[in-house]
Amino acid sequence: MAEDIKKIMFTVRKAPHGSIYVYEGLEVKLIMAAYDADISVVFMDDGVFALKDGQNTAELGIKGFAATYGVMVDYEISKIYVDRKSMEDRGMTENDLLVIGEDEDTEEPIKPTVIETDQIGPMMAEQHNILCF
Amino acid sequence: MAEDIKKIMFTVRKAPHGSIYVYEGLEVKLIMAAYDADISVVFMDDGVFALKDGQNTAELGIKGFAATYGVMVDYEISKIYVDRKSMEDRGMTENDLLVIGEDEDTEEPIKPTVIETDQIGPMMAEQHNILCF
Amino acid sequence: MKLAVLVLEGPYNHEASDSAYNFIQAALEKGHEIRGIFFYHDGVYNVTKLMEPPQDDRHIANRWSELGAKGIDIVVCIAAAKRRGIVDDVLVPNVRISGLGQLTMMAIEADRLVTFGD
Amino acid sequence: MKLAVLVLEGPYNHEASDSAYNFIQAALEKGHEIRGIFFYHDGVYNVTKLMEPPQDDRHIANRWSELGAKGIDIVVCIAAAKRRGIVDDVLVPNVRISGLGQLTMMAIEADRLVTFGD
Amino acid sequence: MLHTVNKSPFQNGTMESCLRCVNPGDAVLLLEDGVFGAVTGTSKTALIEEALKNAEVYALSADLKARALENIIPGIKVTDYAGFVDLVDQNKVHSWL
Amino acid sequence: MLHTVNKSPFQNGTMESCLRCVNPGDAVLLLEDGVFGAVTGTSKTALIEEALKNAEVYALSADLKARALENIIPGIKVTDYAGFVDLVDQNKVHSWL
Repeated sequence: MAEDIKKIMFTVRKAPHGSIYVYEGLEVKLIMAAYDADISVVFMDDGVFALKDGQNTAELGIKGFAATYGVMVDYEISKIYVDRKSMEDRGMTENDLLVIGEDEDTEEPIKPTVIETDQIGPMMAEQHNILCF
Repeated sequence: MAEDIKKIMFTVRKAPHGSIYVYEGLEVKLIMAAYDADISVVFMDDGVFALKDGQNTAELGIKGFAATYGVMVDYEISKIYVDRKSMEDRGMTENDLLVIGEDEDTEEPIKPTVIETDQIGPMMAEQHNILCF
Repeated sequence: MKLAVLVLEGPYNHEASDSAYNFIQAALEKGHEIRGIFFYHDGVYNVTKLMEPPQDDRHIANRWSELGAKGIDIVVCIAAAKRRGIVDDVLVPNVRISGLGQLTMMAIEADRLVTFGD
Repeated sequence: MKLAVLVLEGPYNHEASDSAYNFIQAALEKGHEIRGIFFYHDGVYNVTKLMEPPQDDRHIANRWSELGAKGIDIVVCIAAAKRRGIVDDVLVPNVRISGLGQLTMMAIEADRLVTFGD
Repeated sequence: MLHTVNKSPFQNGTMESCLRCVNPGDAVLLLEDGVFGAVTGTSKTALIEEALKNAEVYALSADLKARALENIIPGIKVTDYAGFVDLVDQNKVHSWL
Repeated sequence: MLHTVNKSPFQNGTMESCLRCVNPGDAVLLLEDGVFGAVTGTSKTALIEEALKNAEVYALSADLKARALENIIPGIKVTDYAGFVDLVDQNKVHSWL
């Protein structure tokens, strides 16, 4: 990757559906992916709920967006991390996570990468800029 | 008080200044006081910060409203309660509370009445309607 | 029962507006009377006709307007609306701007007042 | 430094808008360059000329417009604005509606991007 | 009394504040992000289990489905908007915003 | 790194989440309702005292005055918007919204 490519991180810390932050935040990620930037996304705190498989907003009468997460890898957003501690507090395991795309060669489903909380601070420190939604 | 006077309670649970809920909520109380209703206001959780004496928003450049609380009794809103537990958690004592008016006869300053958390549920149960802001 | 509903958050941004709408629909289906719907705080943004959501999404202002067309009194607080730029010119039909006295009357006259907000 | 500011909440309703303004004023006084200000989520409500706050209160939209008059690029997200009824007709002067690509460029080109929201 | 809670208990103290004020026999309805409190095996499960000894706890089905929440704490009653209306019909209500 | 926190720690978990991710030597700025965390003698004081062993903690004066907060935890530095700008100049920033 060229040296002048800027590293941009997104943190997703809010729950999905209760507010539009996660939904409109996703729109930013998709647009930004089209530019020359090295994008990573960290889901932590209530943001981990956004990655839960099987969300269905039909009965609420609002648009869902879990399907869009399912093709994040196609948008070349593949550095997707989820905080283990946040998941554990919320009774979630890796099995609960939705698929974010599939491997080009093997067609194996790709899931977000589970990380430890103490990895997040150092990851933040090496970014050019960080957005929170 | 006539039997058909409805009891309306307000709960104030949000911190002042960070959002407009407390400020615009105060406007509702002042208007409602002009109608035939038996009004009480309970400050709890971060809402107790709204009753802190000495607030000064000049440096923020926003309008304050602590002065209006100072004349609540003049608006005939005198049933003002504050939850002791919420104050204690936040390092507040009765001395920190602002004055909400003065006694008509003695001109003694009147402060909000400190109550215990277990009084709040029963007070709620006897209301006609309860508004939260 | 005679029901009043208070909405404190703006459309799309918070689920409150959707919850209120779904709740009111269910109450109407059960034959309850809606004494009124009052928009306060950012709730006043719910009824601007200028909103243009994506084609495949719900149109929140039009939904409220349709409830108003059924004869439900839908009131936007004038003080909250002025501060936020919601004026008569931008309202959807069947909605009116008025004062907090209207909320007071709803709180007194309705058997139940349910609040949706953040 | 070259600074960009992202505002995610509406005026008056949340302190975010005031914090952002006070922060930007302080940055200007120190001679920093403002690469741009971007309004997203309910932040788009910050720049409607229809707002009419009480006489003794600050006029948030006019404040932003004055910053725009100084040459600072102030951008409102078109997708967020359409959904919420913020259109060209209601904008204060010196502010423009554009796409999220503008936010992307700010995030890449500014040395620092500071976000104010809820 | 009906108490409604619409905030995630993992990020916000509202559910705990509400449960401190619940009278014996009151009903608590979890809706919007409040339904995250309805799940078993989380750091907040014990709080709701304790509340269930004293109160009726409901969770709104539309919000549960939107969030793909399935392992609901035994004793919590899942209800829909019609059930929400009935709860309001039967009780005075306080929305813990 | 500069971390900004704008939520009351009494109602919201954001301050605790932030403090879990602070690197040694990082700066934390409390602003808006976040300044409620800067006060001594509260149920959250110990949390900030612990953070002070590892990080610089600042609180925004305009927000402290608006809320009449005076008994600030020793070690916290009170700063103004100009100081906030300097902190941003010197550090990458993450806003914990």
